[in-house]
Order: sequence, then C-alpha cells, then structure tokens
Amino acid sequence: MYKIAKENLSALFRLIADSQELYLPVKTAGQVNFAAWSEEADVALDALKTVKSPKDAFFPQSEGLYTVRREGKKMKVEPESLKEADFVVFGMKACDVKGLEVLDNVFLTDPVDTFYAARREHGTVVALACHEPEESCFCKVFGVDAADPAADVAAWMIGEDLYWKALTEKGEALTGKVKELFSDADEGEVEAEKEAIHAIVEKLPYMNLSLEGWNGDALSEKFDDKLWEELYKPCLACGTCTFVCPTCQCYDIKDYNTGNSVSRYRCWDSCMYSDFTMMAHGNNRTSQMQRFRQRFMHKLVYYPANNDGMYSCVGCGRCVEKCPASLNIVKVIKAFQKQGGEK
Amino acid sequence: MSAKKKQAELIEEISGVNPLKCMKCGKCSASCPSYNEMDIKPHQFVSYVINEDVESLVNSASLWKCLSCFACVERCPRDVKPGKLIDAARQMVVRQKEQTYLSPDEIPELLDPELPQQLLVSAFRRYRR
Amino acid sequence: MQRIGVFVCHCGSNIAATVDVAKVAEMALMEPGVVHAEDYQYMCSEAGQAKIADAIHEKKLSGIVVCSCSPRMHEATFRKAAERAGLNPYMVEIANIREHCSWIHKDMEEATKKAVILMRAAVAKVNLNTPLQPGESRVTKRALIIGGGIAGIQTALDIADAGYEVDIVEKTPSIGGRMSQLDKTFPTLDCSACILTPKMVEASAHEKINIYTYSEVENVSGFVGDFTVDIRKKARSVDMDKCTGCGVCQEKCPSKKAPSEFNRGLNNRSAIYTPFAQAIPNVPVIDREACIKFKTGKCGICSKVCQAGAIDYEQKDEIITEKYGAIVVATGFDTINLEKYDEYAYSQSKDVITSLELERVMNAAGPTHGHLERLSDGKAPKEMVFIQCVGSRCADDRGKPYCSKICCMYTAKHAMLIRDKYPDVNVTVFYIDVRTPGKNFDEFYRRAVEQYGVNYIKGQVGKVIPQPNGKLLVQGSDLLDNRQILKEADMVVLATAIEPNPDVRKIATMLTASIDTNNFLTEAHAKLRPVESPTAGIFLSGVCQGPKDIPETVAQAGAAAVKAIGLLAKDKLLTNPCTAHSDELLCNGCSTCENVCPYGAITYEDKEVNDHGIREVRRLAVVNSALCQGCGACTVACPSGAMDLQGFSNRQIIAEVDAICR
Amino acid sequence: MSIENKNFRPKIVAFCCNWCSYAGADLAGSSRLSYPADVKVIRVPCSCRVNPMFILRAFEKGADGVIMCGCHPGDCHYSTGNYYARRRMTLLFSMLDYIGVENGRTRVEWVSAAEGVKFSDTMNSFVEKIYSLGENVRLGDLRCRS
Amino acid sequence: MQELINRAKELLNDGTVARVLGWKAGDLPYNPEPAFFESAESLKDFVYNGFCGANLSKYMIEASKLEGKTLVCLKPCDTYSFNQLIKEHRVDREKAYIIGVGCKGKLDIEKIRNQGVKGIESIEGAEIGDGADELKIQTIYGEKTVAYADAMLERCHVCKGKEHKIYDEEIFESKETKDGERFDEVSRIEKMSPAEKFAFFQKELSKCIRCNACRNVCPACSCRKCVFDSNKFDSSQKANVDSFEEKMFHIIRAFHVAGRCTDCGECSRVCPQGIPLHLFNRKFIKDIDELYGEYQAGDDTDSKAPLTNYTFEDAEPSIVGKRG
Repeated sequence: MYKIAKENLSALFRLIADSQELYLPVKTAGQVNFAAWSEEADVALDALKTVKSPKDAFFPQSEGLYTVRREGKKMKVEPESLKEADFVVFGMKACDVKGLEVLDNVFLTDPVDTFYAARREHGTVVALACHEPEESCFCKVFGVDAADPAADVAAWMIGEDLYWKALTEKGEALTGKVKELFSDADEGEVEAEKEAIHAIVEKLPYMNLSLEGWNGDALSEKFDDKLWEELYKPCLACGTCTFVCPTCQCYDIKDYNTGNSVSRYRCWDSCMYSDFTMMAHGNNRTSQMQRFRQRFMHKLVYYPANNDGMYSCVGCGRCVEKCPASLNIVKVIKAFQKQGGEK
Repeated sequence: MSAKKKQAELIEEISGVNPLKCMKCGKCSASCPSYNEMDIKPHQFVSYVINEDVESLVNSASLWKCLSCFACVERCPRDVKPGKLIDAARQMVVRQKEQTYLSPDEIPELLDPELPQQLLVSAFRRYRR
Repeated sequence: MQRIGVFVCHCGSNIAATVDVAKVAEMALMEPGVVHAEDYQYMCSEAGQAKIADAIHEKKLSGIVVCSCSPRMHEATFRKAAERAGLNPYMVEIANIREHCSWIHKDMEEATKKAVILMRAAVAKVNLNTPLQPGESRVTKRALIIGGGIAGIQTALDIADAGYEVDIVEKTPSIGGRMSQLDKTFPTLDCSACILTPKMVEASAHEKINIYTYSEVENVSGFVGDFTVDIRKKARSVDMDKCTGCGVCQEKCPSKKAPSEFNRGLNNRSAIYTPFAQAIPNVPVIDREACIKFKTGKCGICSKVCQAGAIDYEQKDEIITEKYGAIVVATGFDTINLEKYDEYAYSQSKDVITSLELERVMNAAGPTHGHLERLSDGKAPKEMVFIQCVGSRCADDRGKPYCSKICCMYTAKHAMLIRDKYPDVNVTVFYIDVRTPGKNFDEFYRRAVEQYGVNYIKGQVGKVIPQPNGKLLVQGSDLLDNRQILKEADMVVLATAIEPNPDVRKIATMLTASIDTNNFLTEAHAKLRPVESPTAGIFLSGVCQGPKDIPETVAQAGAAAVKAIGLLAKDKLLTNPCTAHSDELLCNGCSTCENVCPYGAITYEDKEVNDHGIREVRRLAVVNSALCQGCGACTVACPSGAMDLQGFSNRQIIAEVDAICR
Repeated sequence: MSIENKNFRPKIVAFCCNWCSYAGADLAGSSRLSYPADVKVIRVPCSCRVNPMFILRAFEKGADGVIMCGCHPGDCHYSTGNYYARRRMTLLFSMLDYIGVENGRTRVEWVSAAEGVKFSDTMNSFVEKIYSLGENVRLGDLRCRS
Repeated sequence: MQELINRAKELLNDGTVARVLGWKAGDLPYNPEPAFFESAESLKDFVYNGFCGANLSKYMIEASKLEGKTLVCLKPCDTYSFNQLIKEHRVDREKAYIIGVGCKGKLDIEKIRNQGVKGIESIEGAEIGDGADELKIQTIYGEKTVAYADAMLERCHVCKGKEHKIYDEEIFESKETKDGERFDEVSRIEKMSPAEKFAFFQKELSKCIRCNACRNVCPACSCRKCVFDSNKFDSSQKANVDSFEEKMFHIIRAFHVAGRCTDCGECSRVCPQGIPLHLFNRKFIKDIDELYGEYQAGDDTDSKAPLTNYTFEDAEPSIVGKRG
C-alpha cells in the first residue's frame, strides 16, 4: 500500500500519460465523463458518478471494424487494427468495475470479441472507493462493495491523500512505473474510510431492495405478467438508460459510405429503440411494452439464466438519475415486489 | 488607358450615368430652357462622353449655360440625365482649377444665414449623390 | 441491382473537343451497376439511338445514362428511344456534359474530370430509379376563352369550327373589345367595324359558341384537360331572353350622366345602356351606380317603357360552374395611366388626347360624330401635333420599358386620315424612331410623308404648355436640324403606351400561369412555343402575351386555337409521373404538406393501415397525382419524410450529392 | 483563414431548379461563359425541393460550398415554391452561421432562364469565396476526406 | 393537491373521463413519473409538485386513441404544446378534459446536485401549495437549504407566462417566475466569432450520446417514425464514428420543429448530458420573430406556421451574412 498527496496527483497523471493513454473523469461543459487526460483537462475525481459509465474505455460507443475500399471493380478489405497500446482507466468505481465483469461474460466467452479482448488485455483499471455514496446507489444489492473495489489497483481518497493498492499483476506493473511518486502507507489507514463508507451505504434508501423472485428460472412467470402493461407507459423509448448503463452490451453493426469506401462500424444499440434487432422480416418486438420488458428481463432473468445467476445490473443508479420519465430498474423491481405482496 | 478614356470614365463616375442607355430621343434638348444659348446641345452631351471627347465638352459654352434646372434629368425616359453629365464636366473643371471643393459634411458648418437659398440648393444638388 | 448502360456523346466536336469521351466511357465501367459503356459521334442521331436500343436488348439494360447535352434539350428524345426499345422511359437519366461542362471549360483534363463526376452522379441516380408509369386523365372537350375581343373571338371561331364547344367570358356588356373602338385599321384603312362586326355576329350565331358577357372568371381549379371554372355572371338587371333590343329604355332613361366607357369617357351614356350600337348581345345593362332606381328607389321608367317586360331590378349575380379541357387567355390591353407624364398636359387640357381617344373622335359613332374638333371648344383644329412613344421605351418606373409596337403605324394612319379629310390641317409627328416592320407598313408610312405631307420631326417633345389663348405650346427639338422647336398646336395626340389589361394578374394567379415583370403572360418558349403558357392547358391569344397589331393578333389567335384543338382532340392525357406520394406508414396526418401545396393536390383521408401488425385508422395525406405538378414543396415541409417525389426522390438526390462529393 | 493546402480544389454543389436556374446554367453554357469546373449542378424540379438535409449531406460528404439557385421570387414555375425555399434556406443558413460554420459556404441566388451571365458570374464569385475560406473542416465527416 | 385529486375523482366517478393523466409519486423525493390513473382508488399515489416538470401533452397522442376522455393535467407551458398538437391533428381535443394546473416554477434536480447536495432523503418546499422560497433538503450528509429560484429549470426563468392557452378548468394559483430574457443566451452566442461559436457548440455537442431523449420527449417530434429512424435518408439515429452526426442530428431536429416548437424546454430538461438544446430551437424562434414577425407556436390552433407561409418581401438568405 502506497499513498500520494492529492496535490501531486497531476504529477502522477503526467507520469502515467508519459508511457500510455490515461482515461479519467474529466469535466467538459459542466458534465463529468471519462476522457483522455491532458494538461488542460478539468479532472473531476470528486464526482461520484460520471454521466456515461466508463465502459466505453473497453467497449466504445462506436468503433470501426473494417473498411471496404473500391479499387476499380475489385474490393479491398482493410480490417481495423486491434488495440495494441497499453492504457489506464483511473477512477472507476466498484460498480463500474463489476460492470466489466458483466461485459467479460459476454465478450470474452466463446466466440471471443477480439476488439474487446484486446482492450481488456491492454487496459489497467485503477478503481476508486466511493467516498460519499448517494441515494440513487444500490450496488450492495448486487454484491458490490463500494468501499473495496476489486480492480487492478484499488484506491481511496482520504483527507489530503490518495491511497493506492495494487491487486493484480497489471496493477503491480503500473505501480512499478509510478512508484517514485509514492510514499509507503499502512493498510490500516484505509480501514476507517471503508467503515465510514459501509455506514453510509447502510443508510441509503435502496440498499435493502429485494431481488427475490428474479432469477433465470422466472422467465415465463415474469414475461407474461400483466404488470408490464402498466409499467412501460411513461417510457419515452429513448436510450438514456442503456447508454449510461455500465452493463448494457448490445450493439448494432452499421455501414458508412464515405463515397470511396464503406466503413463498417459498430455502435451501442438500445433495446428501447424501435429498430432494435430489426431483421429482414421486420421487428420481433413491435410495441414499446415489449421493448421495455426486454431490458429488465435481460438484466434480471435472461442474463442470470446464462451466467450462473449473475445479474446484469450493478446498482450504479445512473438510470435512476437520468431517466427523463423517472422510470428505472428499482421501480420495476419494487412494483413486482409490491404486486407479490398484495397477491 | 488613354487620358481621354479616363476623362470619360471620370464623367461617368461622378455623374453616375451610363450614357449607353441613351436612345437618342432628344427629349432633353426639347426640354432645355438654355437650348438656344448652347453650342453643344443637351442630347449631344451624351455622344461627346461616349466618343470620349470630354475636352470639347469642358471647353464648350454649354458648360456654363446649363442652369441645372434638371428638366432633362426629370424627363429623360432612359435614366441618362444629360444634366448630370454636364454637371460632372463642371465638377471636373472645378477640381482641376483649385482642388478646393467641399465635402458635403463640411457644408453645415459653413452655413451663413446671409447666404442666398438658391446657392445652397444648387450646392446640395451637386452633392446629393 | 440495375444493369446500366452509359452512352457518351461527342456531339461532333462540341463535347469531344474538350472532354475525353472515351475516358468517360472507360471510367463509367468502374461504376457500380454499369455493365455497358460506349461513346459515339451523335447519340441523338438515328444511328446513336439505334446503338442505345441495341445495347438495351443485348445487355439487358435496366437503366441508361446518356452523357450529352442538357436534358432540357434531348431528355425526351432519349426517353422515347428507350421506350421504343422496351425500357421504361423514366429509367433514363442525362449527364449534362455539354452546357455544364465542355462548353464552359477549356482544359481537357479538368473538363474530363468533371464529366466523369457528372456521369457518376447520373449513374448513382439511375441506380435508384424505378420505372414510372404516367397516369391518365380525361379531357373535357370544351374550351374557355377569357376575353371577347378580336383575339378571343377568332380563337373561339377556330376552335368551334373544329367542332368543339367554346365558351367566351367577356367582362364588359358586349364582345368586340378594343377593335370595336377603332375607326379605321392600318395599313389598308378599312373600317374596323366593317371587318369586326361580321365576326362578332358569326361568333354569337355559332352553335358551338356560348358567350357570357358582363361576366368574369371567379375561380379556376383542376388541371390540363379537366379545369373547373366558376364564372360570375354579373346582374344585368335585364332579362336576356325577353329583351328585344329595341333601345327605348336607353332613350327614355333620365340618368344620362355616366361617362361612356366605350367612348373613353369623352361623352356620357344613360344608366341603362349598350356600349355601342352593334353590341353583341344587343341587350342593355343597368349601371347600378348610375341608375336612379337603384340609388333612390324611385324612377323605374325603363321598366315602364319596356314592352317586353325585360327589366328585372331584382336580378342577382349568378355563379356558373363549368368544366373545360383548355383555357385560352385573350384579355387584351389598355392604355397606361398618364398621370406621371404631366409634362404633356394631358390632365390640364381637354385638347391633349390619347390616340385611342382620337379613334373615337374620328369615328362617326363617336362623341363628335366623326368631326375632327377640339374637345374644349368644338373648334376645328389647324395645327395638330402627334407625340410618339409616350410611356413606351422608358427605363424608369413612369412608363414601360418595351416598345408598344402599334403606335408608329396608327399614328401614320391618323396623320394620313386627317390630311386626307381635312387638307388644311397641318400635322406634325414628333418621333424617336419610326418602326414599320410588317407587310406594306413602311410603304404606308412613306405615303403619309410623301403623299399626304405629314411633317415628321425626329425628336421627343419635352413639354406641352397650355396657353391662355387656348392653344398648346409644344416644346420639342429637331435633332436632325439641331434646333429647338416651339410650336403652337390646336390639338396634341399622345401615342400612349399600352399595357396588359390590369385584370390579368388576378387571372394569371387563378390559372397558375406565369407573367413577366410587365404583366404580360409568359409563353412556354419564346421561339418554339409562343402561344402556350408554361402551365399545361393554358394558351395565349393576343396582346396579353405581348404588344401586337390586329393581323398578328388574329394569326396568334388561330395558332392558340390550333394548340387548344390539339389538346381537345385527345380523349386521354398522359400525366407526368414525377409526382409526390406519401408513405402511409410514415405519414403523421399533420397537414403541413397541404399548407404548402400550390395546387391543392393533397387531401386527407381517414384510412386503416397495417403498421407492422398494428391496425389502426389514421389520418393520412393523399396526393391526387393528376393535380400534382411535382414541385416537391411538400417533400421538404413533411417533418417525417413521408412525402417523397418520384423521379427526384430523397435517396436519388442524396445519391447525386454523394457522387459529386466523393 | 489561410489556405493550408496549395492544391486545394473545392467541391461545390449547386442545386438548380429545372425551370429557371438550370436553364440559366444551360444558357451560360451555350454562351460559353466559363466558371470553374469545381461547380457541379444537381437538377431539382424547384428550389422548394431542396431539403436542408441535402445541404448538410453535401457538407458531410466533403463539399466545401453549397449554393442553391431558383427562379426569382414571383417567377416560380410552381408559383410559390421559391418563397418557401427562401424561408427554409434563410433559417438554415442562419443556424449554420450560429454554430460557427463560415457564412460564405452557403448561398442562395435567384437566376432566371435568361440570366446566363448572372449564373456564370455567381458561380465565379462563389468559387472565389470558397477558395478564400479554404477547406471545410467544421461540418464534414472526416472519414469522407480520406 | 387534494383539491385536484378530489376533482379528478369526481370526474372519474361521474363518467366524464375514463382516466386521469398526471404524475405518480416516485420512490425518491424528486422522481415522480407521468402516469395514467384509471380508478379513484389509484389516485392515492397522485402527486403534483415542483418536480412534475414532464410535459404531458405528448402522452395525449396515444391517449387520444383510447376509448373515452382522458383528464390531463397541463401546466401553462404545456398548453402551448397541446394547441400545437391539435393544429397538427395529432391529438383529439374531444378526447381530452384539460385541467390547467398552476405552476410556481419547476425544479431541476441537477441544479440541486450542482450545489453540492448529495444523498437526498427528503425535500420540503416543493409542494404546489407551499410557494416556498426555499427548499429544505434532508440528506445523509446533513440538512441543506437551497433557494427555490436557484433550483428551477432554465425554462422557468424565462417563462412565457402563467396563462393556460387551452383548458376546461383551472386549478391552483401560479407564481410568476420569469427573471430573465428568453433570447439573451442566443444573442450572446450570436455575438461570438465563428471560431468561438464553433468551439462552444463543439464542446456541448461532443457530450451527446445519441440517446434521443430530447427527441422522444419533444411534443413537436411526434412523428410516427422519425427520419432518423427510417432508412430513407440514410441517416443514423445511433452513434456514428465521426462527430458530424451529432451536429446533423441536432440541426435537422431543430429545423424539423422550427415554427412548431413551443419552446417548452423539455429537450434541455431531459438531456442526460445537460446540453442546452433549447439554444437551437430558440435560435430559430428568434430568427422567425425577427425576420417574419413575432410568432409563438401553440398560441392558437389555426394560424399559419412560419415555414408554411411567406410574404413577397421576405428577407433574402443573404441577410444572414449582413446582420453581423
């Protein structure tokens, strides 16, 4: 365990950025999102939640796959190269780190998504414990410990210092590169912070949310429930919840005609969109109710069914904060719970 | 560019008149109260400019016989306005002589209640472009 | 995927001299969809068209790009060629590599590069073309003539003689128009009435011709072959069926102070009147503004004296709705208002008159019964001055920029007639130019000078000054003698500029026929289609299209009739298939498109749709393709992109944009 | 703004209505009134057919300037089309100006069928303007530039 | 609030309306959601407070297709949207029973958070009846107070007025909240140099995640299928690789609603990235006002919209360069 004074963080960032790309929470036009570090960047480590989750460090909102170029009457295919350079994502929270686990289950199992795998291989995650969790947080419900993130490096901001603890080989390697800026610290120094965080977490309104009844076996029972017809009504069918979510992994593959070539790229898709999984015959979900149901069934039923009961939600609460119609997964879970109670 | 051409162009510039629009109807000469005292007649002003013979125009008696009554300017159906051409020729002469003409902005300061109104109006007519 | 053939035309050396046509053809083969490309000397020639036909057959082409001159020139040619070879004509697109390329660029490399890009854009478009089928619309075998002057009468007679029904709508109480106001006509000096009246009678007696006088066109809807027109028959206050035309009512009418329109206000008429003796129909009209009965409720003399009982004070305006296949505009002209030409003292002296007023003065039925006399004091004039080009050829907004065309000739006529009848009257004409192109026209003018001693002076008049002694002092200049002239005249006649009838603007708007800045109706092509309006089914007859004299008017009237007959002879018309259409599944029914459609072609229907399994009744835009002219205003107004234009679809235009920018 | 690229040749799209401006362009051609080959004309039935999306599309795909020509107001073949087009383009251009796209990259000019000279003059001055503005970097998709 | 619930119950019970469209209390103090209530009993969850910012007009498009009338609660600014939707035949006036609810300014939770408020447990002062000048906020980290005005949505500071443009009956007093000029921000941007303008919008739009919340919440964006969802224009509604797409999307969206946008401010309210999207719409409104005469979309249901109208003397597009 090491520590570094907060005032020296920019030196740390500079040193990391000397040898590799560094992504961290940056405030741009009033909003904090993960972005590449630069001397001018307004680094915002105090922000609890970035608007977008940091998942696009590994699974960008859009990325090129390959380009088809025309040469006379022939075609030439130029694949996009995989990520080869190492990079660091600094300041992810425990929930977001857990989100990567959700993505790993999808992209790293056979068939492996090479683009994602390359990024995972080259990326080192420095996670930051949540100093002041908020009312929209419910990570504990999904077994996430906000006080003790499980990344390559775990870090805590305490008082005027940042504490740093490498947890993996990658984490050690990164630590090795920047050690010169650190001074040694005792693990006991972060225990008080962890306890304080745990104490706050206990007070949060959502922390006792029950997931009872939500599992891989609940398919037909939940799918056919009449409650969906009620719940979806305020939904505007925008993609906010999916695009701020650290676990949503659906993407669409699209072609862009540049005139002289066609570049194929993929971009995040949202199950809320009317052309989600559109196929030649049309769309298999024709109503917003069906699309709405899809999102929650996927997170709480389908995904667990395929991943040993693991949910595809980490309780980061971004959707709670950002939904234009104030809908969210918590309200859905509660609505079913309430209905169950009344039955 | 020949000096003659330059002079003709200067006349066109000062007057803002395109002499090529003239259809030679003669309404200007028909309207002119000083016609009989002029050696070059109003409708001829146009062809003198077209033919780049500003010299003759400048040396003509007509130059100082034009009353600036602007009857020709008002009645010309082709927007040619010979009165403006001859006025421009006069301007040229004035400029050549002393180079001390006034800019319109200077006039208000020089106003004297004793000045004859006619003179003022005449001055403004010249500067109204 | 289309199978596209690209045909590059050399146009002799017009294109080939600056564009490497072989290279364009070679590059075409690289384009997606192109399976054939060739270049040839003259693609529009029979041999060139044969090459296209052969390629269509041999290569099974589904689309064609011709790189040649402007589509405005030969698009129709190549479409017909493709159609003959069995290809839908709308699968043909033109890349304009002549007007837009070879003719304006000098550098061969640059021009070739551009030609290739223009070709690519056309290929990109054809790739998205779909075969279009022109619709059919019926033709109502009836023509409407707006205006009952010589132009309208002649057109009506010609169309009626071909066997089609014709209606004439005339605003005034009688047909006859301006020509009926003329005394004699140039260059033959025959009596205007003598040649016009028989035509009027013929028209009124013609079984195929129906005349609505004292009527105006109120509303026009529909399109070529199928116009629906509302005609307002103004209340005449006289029963046309009962009236015998005896004229007693006019004699007895106590209100005789209304200015006579026919005599240009030079004298007065009664409140119940026919404009002139030979009027057709010979049925009077009550001028309700002037009539004592209408003004005060008392009088009713006409009703009392009418033995036929034809007077009907209760009569109301009547709207007649009729369908027509073709409409001919023959609205004629008027003289311009002279208030901006005060230097000629028209408003100051009764003895300054317009030429048209002189016609009435010279006419036996006119205010002076044909005696030439001063209108101020009735004295016979000794000196007469004619001033030409009053308001014509004027660059500023006081007058008209064009030459009124007829003035030189009628002034020569007037001068000649006066000198003939009153040899002691001196006649002076001030002119700028004397323009006499026309058969026997210059001879006519020379006779006025040589035989009748009319004094022509070159030089416009500057001013006319009424004198205390009643004379008119004319200040002019003789440009040839280089002297100013001051002449005392007894009468001055102004050859006043003519302008289209002021009502034409309203009528053009109703017909969606375009008019130029001078309010003359625009012809479809200045040289090749001079009697057709660009709006299909609308034809132009007489001065409404531009200044012309009687023989020209009659010739044009005949030409307009032929064009109208050509249309009426068809049973069905093919409609342009490049019309808007709405995608039912995208339409919001919001009415935005309806608001911008200039043709009222968009209506809304409640219709059941099946939107991917959702069945519901929706309010949907429906385009009447017969009414739609294909402007595309709706396609951009439509917020959801439901509206698209066939032949110029969103995707097609975008494909062209992409091809040009790539 | 200086022109970085000396070999810069702009891409310019000109939308011309079929009835007036396209005919005006034809007249410029038959009168041999030259203008730079950078201008490529797209024929549309009426200026009111030009969707603002087409203009943005052109910029997206790499156009450096877009000009729209139509019949003079009052002379529209379809009576009113250019009046609508005028409002649409005014608002669109104002918006582009507002988001910082150089104002000279867009233009509307009314060119009648008889105005071959005007067409050529317009294109000459427009191309000159685009040369002075240089490459359009603010409103394009960079992938189309490669 | 009880007053409104009682009235709604009456109308439900006497059969005047088949359902009530309003807001349902959320599970946090600030997240009530738009909701349909079909029984008097269910109205116990009904809420109307400072956080009920959602413009319910848009929900009336779907509600117009249902059997019977829907009681809809519209704030003054929402009534403009409703009028505009009537004009575009997208809602059925006969299917709506409009209760014009008063408004004392709507709250923006982001503005509260930006003042350092975290871990919110309860908020006092947001009730319609209170008309409080201050919000008392209990948080896990202690009690905070925030001035009501400092927590208001941008749109309420430039409120168009508290008059309902269409309603069957009105409930609740309103309170004037306008303390700024609607076009100030637009004017400020107009005065920037092209490079500054470009930088400003580039920065704002670079945050856009193409979630389409702005579009989907917008009552003017009521197309059955948006052009960005259709393949006709070959334009994607999802993220693209190049940033051009965001500009294209926001310009076209603003253009499509130009002359139809009532400036209800929903787009800016819902943007998860806090992009001031109203600046696009307001630019068009300002231009329209200046060039074609004052026009407020939704003021009535029958006037001609500026883009489907013209005058012979309209400004030429070159005016854009001349205005300076």
